Amino acid sequence: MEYAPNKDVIVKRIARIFHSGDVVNLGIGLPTQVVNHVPEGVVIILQSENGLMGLGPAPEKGCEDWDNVNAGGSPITVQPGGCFFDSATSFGIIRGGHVDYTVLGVLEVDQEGNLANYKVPGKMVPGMGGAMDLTTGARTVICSTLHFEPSGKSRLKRRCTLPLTAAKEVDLVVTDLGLFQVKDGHFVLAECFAPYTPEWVKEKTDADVVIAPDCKIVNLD
Amino acid sequence: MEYAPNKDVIVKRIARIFHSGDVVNLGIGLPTQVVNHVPEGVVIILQSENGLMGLGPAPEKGCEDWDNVNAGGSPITVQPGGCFFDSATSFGIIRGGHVDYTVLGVLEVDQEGNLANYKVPGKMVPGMGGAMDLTTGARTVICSTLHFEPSGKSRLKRRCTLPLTAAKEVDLVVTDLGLFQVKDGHFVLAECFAPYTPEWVKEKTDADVVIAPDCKIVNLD
Amino acid sequence: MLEKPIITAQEAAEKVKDGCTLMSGGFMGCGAAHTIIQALKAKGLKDVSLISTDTAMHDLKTGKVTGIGHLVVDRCFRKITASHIGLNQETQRQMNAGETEVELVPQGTLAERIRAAGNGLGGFLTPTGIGTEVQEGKQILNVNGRDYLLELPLKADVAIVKAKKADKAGNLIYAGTARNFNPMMATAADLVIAEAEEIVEVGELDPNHVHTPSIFVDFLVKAERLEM
Amino acid sequence: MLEKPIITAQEAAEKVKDGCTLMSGGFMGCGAAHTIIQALKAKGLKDVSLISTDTAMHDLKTGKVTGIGHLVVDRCFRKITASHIGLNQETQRQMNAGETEVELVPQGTLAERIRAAGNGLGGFLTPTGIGTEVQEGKQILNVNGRDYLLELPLKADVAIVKAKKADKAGNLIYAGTARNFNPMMATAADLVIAEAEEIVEVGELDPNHVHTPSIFVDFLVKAERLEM
Repeated sequence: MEYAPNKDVIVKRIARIFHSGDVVNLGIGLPTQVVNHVPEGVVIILQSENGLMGLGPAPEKGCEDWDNVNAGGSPITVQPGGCFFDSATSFGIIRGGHVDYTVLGVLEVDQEGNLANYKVPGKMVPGMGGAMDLTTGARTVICSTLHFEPSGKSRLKRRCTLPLTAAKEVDLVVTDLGLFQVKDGHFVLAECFAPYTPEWVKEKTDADVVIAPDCKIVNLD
Repeated sequence: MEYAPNKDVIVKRIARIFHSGDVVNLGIGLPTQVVNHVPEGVVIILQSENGLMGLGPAPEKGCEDWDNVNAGGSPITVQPGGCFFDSATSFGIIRGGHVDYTVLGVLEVDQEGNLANYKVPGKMVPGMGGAMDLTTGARTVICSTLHFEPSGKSRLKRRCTLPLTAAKEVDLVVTDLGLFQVKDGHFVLAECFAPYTPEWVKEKTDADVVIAPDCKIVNLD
Repeated sequence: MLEKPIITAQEAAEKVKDGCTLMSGGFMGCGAAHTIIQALKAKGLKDVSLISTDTAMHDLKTGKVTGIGHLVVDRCFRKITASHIGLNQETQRQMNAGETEVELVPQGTLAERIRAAGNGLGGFLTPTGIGTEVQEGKQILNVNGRDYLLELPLKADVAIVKAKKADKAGNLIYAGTARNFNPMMATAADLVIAEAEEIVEVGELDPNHVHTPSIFVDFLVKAERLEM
Repeated sequence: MLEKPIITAQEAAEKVKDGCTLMSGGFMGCGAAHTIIQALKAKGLKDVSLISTDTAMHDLKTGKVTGIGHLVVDRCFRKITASHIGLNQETQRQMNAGETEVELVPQGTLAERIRAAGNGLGGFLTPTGIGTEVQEGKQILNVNGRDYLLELPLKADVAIVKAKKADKAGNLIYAGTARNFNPMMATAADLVIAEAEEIVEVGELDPNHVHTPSIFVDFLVKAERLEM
């Protein structure tokens, strides 16, 4: 079996997790693209940790309002029925369990549910921003990542080696190979994305993977 | 010397303590009347702990807006430049030291700066309301009280016997006999109100009173 | 933005179960959900644990009752957590007679405990209550030379709050001092029912002026009774 | 209501002393007091300890700098307390070279620490950071079976905040996501200078829509530079 990185299947699969009314925070980068794949008829509410409920699409060029930006500092619009608040309130919403899903990027994620995504000591220290509060506070923590590093190593680990963003907070990991639940100290492969096979995924992952008895093969193309 | 209770001198004297720009919280009852005696030209800002900065006078009869009440539940107006906030913010303002003066009523106050004004066990238990936060948080705590109980006993004590509203928080006590500072475990009589004499006040007070070397006789009529 | 169900006060009252913990906004009746309170009174409620800044008013002489005081008079509560009960003589009577458990909490501490529950904090350190009966049974921590009480979060099964305006998504705007405890309570209960004097279409409220974001509100009720 | 002095950005900059602790509102430059920041840059500032959610942007390739990033580039800070410095390459360079001390704080914890200082709390318990490097050196308390970090208040000598509208008394209204850290910072500094795009007469703002009450603001500056 040959592996070709495919970010599309990751965001497509995550976008199908939500139900109407869910409050969702999408991290910068890959997670942001999830919003483009939410099925028609499903109305989610996007929270932006810099102080907004009801994040809308980017404005047309020339229509930017620089008082309205997302957590990456890019201009955004507001959905009808959205509202603004200060950062203490915003993280009160996050920490208080009022955000249903947070979707984050990954440097490493391990079978205990630990996530490392904010720091490579000595190399890259951007700071945790809101990621630690989001992983601690959101009801369901979804990690989105290509299954393999450019070097070919699996990003799903037995044990993270980088400084942690969150300890034992990860619920789901969606890669371009499949959807994994974190459970009892291992990854449970609940869905395997075609054309890969559960056995191949298990073999290529440098962590303890249990193939769920009802593991489905899903085609997301 | 004969004693006649006189609430007017208490509120008149307290009203002269403030400077323009001071943020003041006036308790229900006697303290509320202080506002009527603030000298012309002195502009204070009244805070109401139920969520208002810039408390104005009571509305004319028939003009009550029942969304706007004071901490006693009576209808009020708002000064131009006033604003509303929730109770957490209101007590953040109080606890955070942003209220310059709080003026409260007294059941007992002692020479250590302890105040009891919210509870007579078994008899009267209204609850502390905002009084504990106000005495802890306001920069200067002023107690306003007739000097004597109806029984003739001094309300200024060596040691409070009732449950405390605040421990060692009282700065000033203004009675109808004089103005007292709480200092180093005793009351310092800084001003004596005519027609009383400092010696008479000291003798009649059931607490350690030191007459300030520069104690003034003040006529407030 | 999805719209929230607009229900009757009677339907709202049915959602408040006997034995639950109930938060009610309002300060001496100002900013209380009077329509829902009357429906709760009509329904009859038992064994509820109430969290409210006060129990509004009940004057034994005149018989005048306001706000949540109506439910006190009907003996709906097994426990009342409040900062002030001084203007409700019936609450005091029930407390002194041992009929109702009353826990008195400093008003600022009460507001902050509710906020802590809604904001996912495990507690906070306040100087309020140090050296008083309020400190009994609580942990005291010294930070930078000053003593503080560790106060814990306070949450509820249901909160009834009262707004001036709501949009159909559930965003709320309060008026004047009727705001008081309502915004914190809306964050700290599993089920939040908001009574509003006016319910407008989604998009009609200025997003800069919303006090309670829509996501906190589960059901809307149109206010029909405004007096205290 | 008394009016607050309206001063120039240069006069404001003079009030920010070398060696002080400075809070600056804004998120990636959005909602920062750009006019005052430029005056601080012109004045030259030394040895300041900065508290800010981030250090805005500085791109080494394009040379583009925004918000408080202008002062980072000028080496005004001996210490930076922030949640994110990822978009300012100069901050990272100074940190890695040991030229500037950088303390990274989770964004929600940072907001709450500033609020705690302004609200007179001695600290608060948060689950954020448990099991990470953030817990190092901090007290862990267990409440109802869950571990929390005790986080302490954070205050400053001076805060510069940015509002959309102010009245002459100092009441502030923010716009959109430009609100961010500004309201908390306005409560947590000894001296608060507010830059506003528009300054109106006392009484022109709706008292229900004020975000920062006037009593927190010491001086007003009319905004002249709006770009990030």
